[in-house]
Amino acid sequence: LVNDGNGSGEADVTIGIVYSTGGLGDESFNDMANAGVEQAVSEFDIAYEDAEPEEVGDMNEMQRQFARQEDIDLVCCIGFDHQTDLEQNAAEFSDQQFMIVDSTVDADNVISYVFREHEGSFLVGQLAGMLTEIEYAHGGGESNPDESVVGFVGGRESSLIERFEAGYIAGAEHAVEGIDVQRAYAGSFNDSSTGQEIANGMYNDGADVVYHSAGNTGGGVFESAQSNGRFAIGVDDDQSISSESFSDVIVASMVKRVDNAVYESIQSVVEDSFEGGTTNDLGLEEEGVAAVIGQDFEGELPEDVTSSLEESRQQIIDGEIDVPTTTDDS
Amino acid sequence: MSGLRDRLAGTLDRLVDASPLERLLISVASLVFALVLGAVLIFVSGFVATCNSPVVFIPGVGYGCYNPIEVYSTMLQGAFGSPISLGQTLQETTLLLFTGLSVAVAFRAGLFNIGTQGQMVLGALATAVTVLWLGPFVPNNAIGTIVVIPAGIAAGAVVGGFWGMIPGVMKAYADAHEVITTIMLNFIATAIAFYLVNNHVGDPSSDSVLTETIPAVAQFPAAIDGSRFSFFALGAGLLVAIGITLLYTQTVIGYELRTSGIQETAAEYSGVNAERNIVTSMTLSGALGGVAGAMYVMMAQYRWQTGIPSLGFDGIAVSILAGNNPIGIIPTSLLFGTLKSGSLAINLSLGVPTELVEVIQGLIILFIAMPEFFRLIGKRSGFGSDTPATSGGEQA
Amino acid sequence: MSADDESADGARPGAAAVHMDGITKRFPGVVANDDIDFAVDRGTVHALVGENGAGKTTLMNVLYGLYEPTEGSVRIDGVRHEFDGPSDAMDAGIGMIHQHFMLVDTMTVAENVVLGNEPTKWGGFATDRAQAIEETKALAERYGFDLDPTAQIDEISIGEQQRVEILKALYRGAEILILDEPTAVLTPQEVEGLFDILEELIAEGKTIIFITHKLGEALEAADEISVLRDGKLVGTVSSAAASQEELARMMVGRDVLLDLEKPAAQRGDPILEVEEMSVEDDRGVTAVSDVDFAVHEGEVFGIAGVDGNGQSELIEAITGLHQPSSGTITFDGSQITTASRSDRIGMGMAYIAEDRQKRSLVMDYDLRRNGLLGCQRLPEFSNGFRIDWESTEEYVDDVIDEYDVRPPDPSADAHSFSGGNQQKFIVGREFERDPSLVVASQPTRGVDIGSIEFIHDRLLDLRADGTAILLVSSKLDEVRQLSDRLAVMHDGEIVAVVDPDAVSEEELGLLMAGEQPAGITAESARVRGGESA
Amino acid sequence: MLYAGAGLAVVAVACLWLFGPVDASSIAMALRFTVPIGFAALGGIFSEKAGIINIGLEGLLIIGAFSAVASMYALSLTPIGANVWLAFGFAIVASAVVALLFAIACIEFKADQVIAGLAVWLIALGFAPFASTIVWGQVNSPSVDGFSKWAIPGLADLPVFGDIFVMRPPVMLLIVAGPLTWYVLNRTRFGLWIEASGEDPKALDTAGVDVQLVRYVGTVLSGVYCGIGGAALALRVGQFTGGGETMVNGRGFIGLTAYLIGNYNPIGAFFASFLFGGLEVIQLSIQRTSDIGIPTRLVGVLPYVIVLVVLVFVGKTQMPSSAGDHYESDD
Ligand SMILES: Nc1ncnc2c1ncn2[C@@H]1O[C@H](COP(=O)(O)OP(=O)(O)OP(=O)(O)O)[C@@H](O)[C@H]1O
Ligand SMILES: Nc1ncnc2c1ncn2[C@@H]1O[C@H](COP(=O)(O)OP(=O)(O)OP(=O)(O)O)[C@@H](O)[C@H]1O
Ligand SMILES: [Mg+2]
Ligand SMILES: [Mg+2]
Repeated sequence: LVNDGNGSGEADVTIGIVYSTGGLGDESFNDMANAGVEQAVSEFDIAYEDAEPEEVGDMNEMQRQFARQEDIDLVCCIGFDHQTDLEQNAAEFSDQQFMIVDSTVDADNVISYVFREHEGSFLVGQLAGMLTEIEYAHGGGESNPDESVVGFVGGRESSLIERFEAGYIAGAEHAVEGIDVQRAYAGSFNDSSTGQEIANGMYNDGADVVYHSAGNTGGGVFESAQSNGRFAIGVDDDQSISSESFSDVIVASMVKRVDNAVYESIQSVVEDSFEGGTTNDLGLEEEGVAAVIGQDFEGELPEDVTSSLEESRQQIIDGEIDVPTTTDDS
Repeated sequence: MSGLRDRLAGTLDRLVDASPLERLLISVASLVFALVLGAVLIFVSGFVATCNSPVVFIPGVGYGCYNPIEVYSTMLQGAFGSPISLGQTLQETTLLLFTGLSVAVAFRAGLFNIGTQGQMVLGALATAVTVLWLGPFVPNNAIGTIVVIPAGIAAGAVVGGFWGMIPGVMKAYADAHEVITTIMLNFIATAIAFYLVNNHVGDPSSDSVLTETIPAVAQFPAAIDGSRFSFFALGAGLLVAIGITLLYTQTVIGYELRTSGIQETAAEYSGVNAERNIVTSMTLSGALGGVAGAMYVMMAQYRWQTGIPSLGFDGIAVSILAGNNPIGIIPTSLLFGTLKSGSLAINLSLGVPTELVEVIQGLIILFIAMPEFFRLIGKRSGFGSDTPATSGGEQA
Repeated sequence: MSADDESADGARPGAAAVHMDGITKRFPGVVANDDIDFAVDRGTVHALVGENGAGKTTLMNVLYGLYEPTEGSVRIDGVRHEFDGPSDAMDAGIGMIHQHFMLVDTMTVAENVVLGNEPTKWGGFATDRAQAIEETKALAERYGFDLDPTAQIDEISIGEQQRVEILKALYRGAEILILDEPTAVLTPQEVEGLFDILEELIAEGKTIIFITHKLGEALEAADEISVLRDGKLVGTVSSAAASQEELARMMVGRDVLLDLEKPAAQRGDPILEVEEMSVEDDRGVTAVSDVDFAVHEGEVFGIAGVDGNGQSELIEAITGLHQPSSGTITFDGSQITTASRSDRIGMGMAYIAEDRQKRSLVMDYDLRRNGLLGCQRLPEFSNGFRIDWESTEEYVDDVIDEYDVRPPDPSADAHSFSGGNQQKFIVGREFERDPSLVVASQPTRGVDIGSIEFIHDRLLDLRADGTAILLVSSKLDEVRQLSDRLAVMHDGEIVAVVDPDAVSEEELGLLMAGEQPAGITAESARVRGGESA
Repeated sequence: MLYAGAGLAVVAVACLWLFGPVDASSIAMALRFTVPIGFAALGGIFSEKAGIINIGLEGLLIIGAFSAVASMYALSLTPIGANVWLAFGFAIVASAVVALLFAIACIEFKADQVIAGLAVWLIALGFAPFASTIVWGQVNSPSVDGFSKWAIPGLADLPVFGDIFVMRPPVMLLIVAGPLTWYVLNRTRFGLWIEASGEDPKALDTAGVDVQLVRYVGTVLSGVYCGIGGAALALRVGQFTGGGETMVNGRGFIGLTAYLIGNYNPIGAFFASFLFGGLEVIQLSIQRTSDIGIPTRLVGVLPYVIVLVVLVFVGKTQMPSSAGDHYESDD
């Protein structure tokens, strides 16, 4: 759909953006990307067209449709599922500029943005670990110090989601030796009711905090946190804002600045500074990922908790803590 | 369940056997009705949707975002506007041709194979794995292609055929209704394929669940550059369509397959092993589903990746709209190919959700399923009047 | 609702119980009933006869409110009625027992009896099952039926099912009972039982109309007989004054040879020899226990017996649809015990199956494709791979006109033909490829006199040409007339092989019932001995 | 077959015990999973026993789920305000209306039931996300209020299993619906008519009952039940997600298979549905509590595999002999 920044018809730059299959409204990944474009639209004189693939199978053709269009200056491909298609299409449409999020395509007309989700996940894991140890109540939730249990809910198994999981476990372990980290996958990014039941199970087993990396399935996790009076941790976006109605239980979110990535790439095109072939590997240091405290919990967390989070953040940046990217060793 | 079997077979056979002209009229009418209803849906939803360039304003109702005519014309534009989009359309057409034939083969034999989707998914995986394994051993030239592509198709056919054989056996020997079993097997197939690719045969270097890209020798030679469509694939499809027509109209085996599916007891009377024939029909149908998968991998996607489009289900619509006539499937698959490739265009340039096309396909199936609806309309409006109500079901 | 009020009120004394004036019923393309005036007096039994498609069922369906007449009116006890459906007819005291029973197999006798008029409790919400069973029992006792109200329909015999149908009608307060071909499915003994019941009902002051193809029955059981032909009422005669020949003439419009005279058998070599064969049915129960017999060229070997005494299994074993559990079958000198069905067809075995709509025809195929059924691999129809449609169509065309199949339309689907015409087509298809053995099972079931006569003639023609014929029929008169030797089956065994002309219908009836009438055994033993030599 | 169903359910509970361990919360969870499946199953029984095979149950669930959330959303924009029960009602009506249209197609226009049912599914699968995109500009709805839990007085205070009796209304409805459906089918006139209409419509017709009417009611009831099931699913989470298979995610088909396993007996169907609910709980708790990385996708298809096994080995289901068959009383 054509969205024109300032209605004034002719924009000097046009962007094509292909989302990932979760679709807009996941209140995380895709919405973040969209936020990035919207921001660019509000700041530069640009227009954009976007496409929501129903299945991965649609991505290739959507990329190509944009790539073919003369007036499109940059094609943003949101999500690792785009990688293989983009490798082929980048080669074929060598004078079209592309950007891809969450995967690397080395072609000199593609900028790649990858994130070290495990780093951010480490911090929220540590937060979860610390919260379940102490007696803490705020907003809609409270923790129970007797049991050291935290949970992780994934969408579908894949090595990307595994990075979230691995970082989270490491963080929790870092906070509490031998903590019980319950993990389960819903098998779908759209099955919120299963997400809800998984979280219910975890809270019933004494978990105080559950972190999700499951797209729409995560909605169920928040719902469950609220009805069980426990805490949850959001992903990708500051979900205490994007999912306002659950801000009283979303103690933090592992924010992944997809919006920045998209914005930057557009900016580089607008300012003719587009450097194809580069891969931006964004972690805590580059502020590509961050553990953002939920809006209701801003300044409400115990001092020592926030300070030790800051500490670990620094240690990770300094390489003193090495965060695993797979769960094999756990 | 055999009670249902006979009746279902009866109704199916009537779908097959209504006089050709009548069938044609019904198909066209269904298409028209579905498109009109779709247009209404588009227009109405246009008033709910928000957009910054409305096309109409109705006082009291508000601004409408979509103009059905524009939507359909954009669809056509998107399907045939350029050589590339034409290629895209023909590519979809080819794939639908195979899934449609897969469904039709079963239908003709009085069996309702809803499992084409699953047979295709597994067939596609078999093809990908086979050609990936075979690739390195063959010269990277036409010779290689001549070896690898047939091998890939064979692999898809075998695995798809096997997956189709399962419900065949269940129906023939345990009297389990194929509609139920094939639906179940679709879910199972998708899960198995996902598991295999994710945990075993997939490309470990990738975050997504997919196999490596198949070697160039295994890719159908593209006919139009900028598109992956291949005339060889389409040609193969057309040949299969003709072959199946001959099978069922001219050969003893075809006659026996069909009899077995429609009325098992009579088939036994005529001296054929009905059970074995039911299995054969389903296997054949499954094999075609598998070939569709092979074509998808070697012409469209160049790899197996989770989230294979629902070509199998679309195949049901394609086949039914063609009255399950293999030749009729040629135009209907072109029609659905147009809808599919046009759907991207309406989504991109008008923001109309692609799901619209699914709704329209569903409507087409619905209308096709009730020929009586049009007969009545026919009667009301005078022409095509009293066709005696030999609608089998109510036989005294 | 109890039986005896309802239709009585408003009744005009002296008026006929049923009076149909100028009934005409048109269907697309057919005039099923053509200006029929039809009256039945209260307390009498009235028989309705006529060929297939004569309009009997249609006329009764009109009376029962299933069909609305195109023209004409119906009076019950002199009161004019416009029936919008069976329920209206029931309210007027009419009950109908259809040609094919209208019973739900999965429900019990009582449930079927009360269906639609269930006694209820708790303000009509729940059915009162206890009361339903009570009422059914009471009603059954009153008319002297022995029926278990709690038995499930598919567990009871045809005869019992028919009684349930009658109870159903009575429960709804039927004063006038219509029975469509009630005896077609019954054994001689059961038929007697039915006629006793009818008398019982007449004694209770009911009025009865029954449709039949069997003129003998009509004469025996009815007070008056009406004859339909081509939708018109040919006439009504009192059974006292009428003869079979006369009735037949009225029905067909010409003279009919009721008992055909058949030339003496030219008995040749044995074609089919069955030795110590036993067959188990699908449930593994022994249905046929070691039977021996042989069928010779140029003879008709008949098998009589009450349905379900192993005839079907015997036939299926011979035709190759079912493997015998022991024993041997020899056909034309060669062992075929394990030969496939298609081999047997190839060797010249023709088969008219008892259930034509399930076996011998594909109901959704047109006659052309049905003509190929079973022949598809024979050289004159295909080369084993490619079908020779040309010769198939020729074949079908002359079957259609040789055997006078109506309508003569090879492209019409089988299910659009009447049973009689379906049967003529099948007979034609099987006979025309001059087989050396014909296995004919119930070849004339539910077929009208004209067609029956025709089929019988063809059978005898084949016999004259030296074809061996194995005939199974539950119609006694048929097997007796046609057979040269007649085997009687009871409980899976051949209890006797008799000379049909030498035994009476009663003796056969006893044999079929499993008893040994004096004098029969010797006879059969002789014939048998003649066999095993 | 009923025993097969019950037996399997016992197995389920036994497994819960092994892996759970079975406690109030896991049983309560299994019940919650059972709700959409169970209602689809019970609804399916009504229409198929009446003679109309309804393989569109999945589609009806989707309609129910979507319209529940859509109604909540719409209501919140009106002065009435978002009222869960009102939305629940609208969802039931919406699904029932679709079922009615399906019935009209099958009865009035003699549609092939299987194909028409398939169409219902495909249409719903396309329409729900389509409408979401139109209304909310995305396939997923924003979150709305859902049902809140009720504690059953007395029972809820039981020592160990008390938690089971703190449930959302739909769960209670399901627990009532099972036996109630059985009663209606086996002990009322209507039940008798339903059976006759599916087994031998002509017999029912000649007994003076309007077969078509019975079939309409049966089919619409399947819509009502699916409306409840779908709405319950969506109003539990308070969101409709329309991506992929939508949030219904095959539950309608599992329901279909549940009543086959239960052999058209509502109680059997209920137990079979509960079995599937239990299996889900088991595989999730195995995931949660053990480190053995079981392939969830494979465990996820267990229900389907079980159905195939049951269809083949446990025995043939006694499908109503006139199901799938048009009926037209002459004249
Ligand atoms: N439902 C129908 N639709 C169209 N035509 C019909 C229908 N029922 C009967 N007919 C026509 O009416 C004629 C009379 O049929 P009917 O069944 O009354 O004959 P019948 O005397 O009962 O034959 P049978 O002795 O075989 O029962 C038939 O020849 C048939 O062509
Ligand atoms: N629904 C229908 N539509 C059209 N024709 C019908 C229908 N039902 C019956 N007929 C016609 O009515 C005629 C008699 O039908 P019916 O079923 O009464 O045959 P029947 O009584 O079984 O005859 P028979 O005694 O020879 O078996 C047949 O020719 C058939 O074509
Ligand atoms: Mg704790
Ligand atoms: Mg009749």
